[in-house]
Amino acid sequence: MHIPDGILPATVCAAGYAAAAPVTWYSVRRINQRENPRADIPKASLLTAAFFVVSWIHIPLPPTSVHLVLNGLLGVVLGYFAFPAILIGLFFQAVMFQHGGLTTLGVNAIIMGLPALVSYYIFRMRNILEKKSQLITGVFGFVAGFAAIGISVALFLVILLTNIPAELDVATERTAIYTLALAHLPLMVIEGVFTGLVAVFLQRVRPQLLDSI
Amino acid sequence: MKLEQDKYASLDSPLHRWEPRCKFVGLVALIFAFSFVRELSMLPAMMTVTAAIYAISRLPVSFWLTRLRYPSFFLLVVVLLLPFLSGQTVILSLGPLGLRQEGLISVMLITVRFLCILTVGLVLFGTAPFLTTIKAMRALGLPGILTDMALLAFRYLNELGDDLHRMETSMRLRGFRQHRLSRRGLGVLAWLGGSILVRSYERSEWVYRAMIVRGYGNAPPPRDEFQVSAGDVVALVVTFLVAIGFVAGDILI
Amino acid sequence: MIRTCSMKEMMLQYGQPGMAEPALLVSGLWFSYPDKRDVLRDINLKVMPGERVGLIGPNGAGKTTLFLTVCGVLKPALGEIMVLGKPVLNGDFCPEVGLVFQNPDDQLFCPSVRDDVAFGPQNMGLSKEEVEARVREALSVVGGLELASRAAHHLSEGEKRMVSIAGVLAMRPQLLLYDEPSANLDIRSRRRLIRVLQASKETILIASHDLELVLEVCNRVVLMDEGRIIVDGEPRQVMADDELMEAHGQEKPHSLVPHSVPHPHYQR
Amino acid sequence: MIRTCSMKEMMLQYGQPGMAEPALLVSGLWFSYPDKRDVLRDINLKVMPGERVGLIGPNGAGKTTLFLTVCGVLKPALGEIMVLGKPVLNGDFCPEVGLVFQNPDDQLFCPSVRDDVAFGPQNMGLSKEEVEARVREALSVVGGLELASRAAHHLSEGEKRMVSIAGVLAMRPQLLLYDEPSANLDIRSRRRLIRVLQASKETILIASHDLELVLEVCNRVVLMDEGRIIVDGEPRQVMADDELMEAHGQEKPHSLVPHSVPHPHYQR
Ligand SMILES: Nc1ncnc2c1ncn2[C@@H]1O[C@H](COP(=O)(O)OP(=O)(O)OP(=O)(O)O)[C@@H](O)[C@H]1O
Ligand SMILES: Nc1ncnc2c1ncn2[C@@H]1O[C@H](COP(=O)(O)OP(=O)(O)OP(=O)(O)O)[C@@H](O)[C@H]1O
Ligand SMILES: [Mg+2]
Ligand SMILES: [Mg+2]
Repeated sequence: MHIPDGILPATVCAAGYAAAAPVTWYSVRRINQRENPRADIPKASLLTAAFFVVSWIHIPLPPTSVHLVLNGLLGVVLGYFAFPAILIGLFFQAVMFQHGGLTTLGVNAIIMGLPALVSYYIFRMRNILEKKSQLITGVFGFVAGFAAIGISVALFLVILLTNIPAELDVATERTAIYTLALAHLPLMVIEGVFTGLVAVFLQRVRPQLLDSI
Repeated sequence: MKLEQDKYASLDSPLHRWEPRCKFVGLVALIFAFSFVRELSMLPAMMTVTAAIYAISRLPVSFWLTRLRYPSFFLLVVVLLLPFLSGQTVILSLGPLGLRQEGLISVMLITVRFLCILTVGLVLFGTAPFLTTIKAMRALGLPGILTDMALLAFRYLNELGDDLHRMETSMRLRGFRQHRLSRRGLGVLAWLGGSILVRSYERSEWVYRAMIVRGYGNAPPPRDEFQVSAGDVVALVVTFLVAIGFVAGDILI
Repeated sequence: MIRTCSMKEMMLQYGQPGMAEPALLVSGLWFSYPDKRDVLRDINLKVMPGERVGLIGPNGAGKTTLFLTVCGVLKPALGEIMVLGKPVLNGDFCPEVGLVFQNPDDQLFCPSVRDDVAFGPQNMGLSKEEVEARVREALSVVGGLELASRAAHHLSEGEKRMVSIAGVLAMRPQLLLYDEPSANLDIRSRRRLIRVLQASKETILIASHDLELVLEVCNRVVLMDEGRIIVDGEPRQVMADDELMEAHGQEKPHSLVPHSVPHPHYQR
Repeated sequence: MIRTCSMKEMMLQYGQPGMAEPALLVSGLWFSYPDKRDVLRDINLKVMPGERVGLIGPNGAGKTTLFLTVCGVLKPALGEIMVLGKPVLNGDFCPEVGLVFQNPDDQLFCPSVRDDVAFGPQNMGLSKEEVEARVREALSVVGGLELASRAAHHLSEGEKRMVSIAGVLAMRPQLLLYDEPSANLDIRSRRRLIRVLQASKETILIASHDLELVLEVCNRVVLMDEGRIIVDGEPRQVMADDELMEAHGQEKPHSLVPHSVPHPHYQR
């Protein structure tokens, strides 16, 4: 779900960078406001690498298998570090696997990163509740994961289809977006369930991971 | 999995010798100029410049071909779909489908732009150790948090990848098979993913301790000293001119 | 008796008709990684049921690689592997062979110890009661019954080792492969491990740099170097051969040195 | 002479005026983790320059925790730590103390060997030339000069250990703390490590389960258990005390057992 080089007009690429810059700046500022920002850097870095690795796990979805995007989980675990983490992850992917692209890095960071921040806010609402049972954690995890990937898919399709040089009429375009989004529904559900399950696992085994950063 | 980024980083060529900061700025400018191109008539020039750069870099063609494997799926989709979707001028009808001229033109534009950008990107990151390039980006003013994170994440990527590989092997040896999507299967994979997160979190605590014991943050990070020669600057100016040429040419034509 | 190992000799030694089926029979095994050639070169090995074989050799000798081929994870370039008379096919799940990894963290990924020990039996399709029975049995063998409901990530190193062994035992393998089982253990946990190994009835292979442990547990030792089997014989005899041991980066274990020797250290 | 350790005694023993400043002086040290109380209880320890002290004790005795407090990573609840006469303050960077971590992977966080060894000196604010000189010096001490441009994750276990030691040596610490330095090493690399340790001129503390190593390198041994120092004395004497060793989960090393003893193992 990464937009490659060459397909978007230069203006859109530039707009992507222009949008990603302030979000990065804001995230870095929030990180620097902590009492000891340095202490979290190794944590965030290793978790960034870990997310990269976890996204290599094959999830069977006959007849093929899929890789998860996990930007919702990333937001849940990393909070404000999520945006820089995604930026770095996308950069590695572009450079090492030619997945995504250098000119589209900003656009892709927005597509993946903004929803991650949204899911961070969603999951943080869990803190309002007194009791954090596994069920509650699971439900919040599901919603966070589902919402993040859902928003990503929507952003991706809108940006791609409105910029593709096909002169489609508005109605066709809208239908295409709806159909393609619907086709992603199973993937969104799997992402949500997976995010919920991991959140429950973390709460059982290392609850600090869910509220440390 | 192996990261083969640095396989040809120690070859010797003008591009390998180009000062990393100048190279970064120059080639990135060129990449963006390429993404600006919308005129068919600019494509030959673009391909010539790209081919010249790749030739000068002395990177083997096999490297380029292996790197193309991943994104070729995307190219295929574009090539197969766009000519039928885009434009009005049907030049060939195949039953209900019409091959359209505008679509073919945009396929060519997209494909060439894509390949040229990818190739220049390969040269940019393939002609110096990846770390040197990141340090050059730091020297160019990328925020410290981002470079520190990138360097650390890069360092542990292999380590964690090996962890995952061993864990998957141990699961397989205990009979875990994942042919179908099942509730239990997804749960087990979530445990696997969660375990990777927990392991890296715990390791990060030790890494942090090891860092502060050796004075992390005590002194500002060293200024990476890159030596800029006159030749580096000339190459940068030339690349800039080429990049401007593409943008101007595209606007004027 | 120390001898360089050849297939013919082994055949003569064990291969008479009427003898029990070998637990493991490896013949003419060659293996290469894509980026490293000939990591195993013509390995021939026959292990009879009930034997306890120590596999020693320097880093990179190919011990771990041999284990991974034996349990079907890696596909040999040449050669054959038979476990209890059945050929091991690459990629097949073979519950007769159990592998205990060097790092228990690679093996413990379930949220609780019970889940983890039950993982193998569940994958074998056993009933719920049967799984539960296997879990209790395996945990009691390693003395870890009271750990069942703990989270695996919170155990001490020694406990983790015991649980990871239980996870393999619960599948009732006939042939057990231990990769550096005493790594990272303190003296008490190591002693407990030695007891468990000594009491086990399965056929076992132990790859280890801990020669004292091999000496205490094994009745046969195989020395590997650079992908070959150099020697195969009685542990005390092999390890007492200074020249051989030093040539392959080993040291005679202290327990085989007849007298307490003075060590060069500063005396206050 | 085996003795339980008390501050007064130590003062009497070393504390006369005119003697050199102790390299390390720990007095009345208590430490708790948020979720684990009294991990260190009233630790008193005085180490003179040039001494080589082995720190032994079962898992969880508090050896690693003691090291982390000594180098200022953890803040003690009570007590004082002086290194070369200067108090160690929590959070302060104290290049006089070097800690070699148990797992080299944790310590080699820089992508290349050269970057890693240079990390400490750079943070000390040294000039570029000085840093480069230190890197060469430290790498040559451990015999790893040719590794400089390699990536950290492609090294063998033994090489990783040597590079992580070089990274600490490059800061020229007066006091070196080694946490289980022989863990995961094969016999050849362990021997190389012992040579490096024996040749080092700094004051060193070594926490280890490898008693043979402690015996070869150290001239003094401290036995810890449950956060206390149980005994402090001459290595061969402490380790020869079967009763004491067994009470604290240790085993007399084989090299101190006078004769080769038969081991209970199945004879073919
Ligand atoms: N995945 C791999 N790809 C390429 N080479 C490998 C791989 N795994 C191991 N090797 C190489 O194969 C050789 C044998 O490795 P192996 O791990 O089997 O040795 P070992 O005897 O188990 O050593 P150790 O005592 O360090 O565990 C080594 O030279 C190693 O570098
Ligand atoms: N971060 C932590 N939080 C809570 N408890 C901890 C933490 N680190 C260690 N402990 C506990 O403190 C005690 C002492 O641990 P420490 O690591 O110092 O022991 P050690 O003597 O180094 O043991 P080992 O031989 O296993 O390395 C143990 O009981 C351990 O479980
Ligand atoms: Mg091995
Ligand atoms: Mg310790």
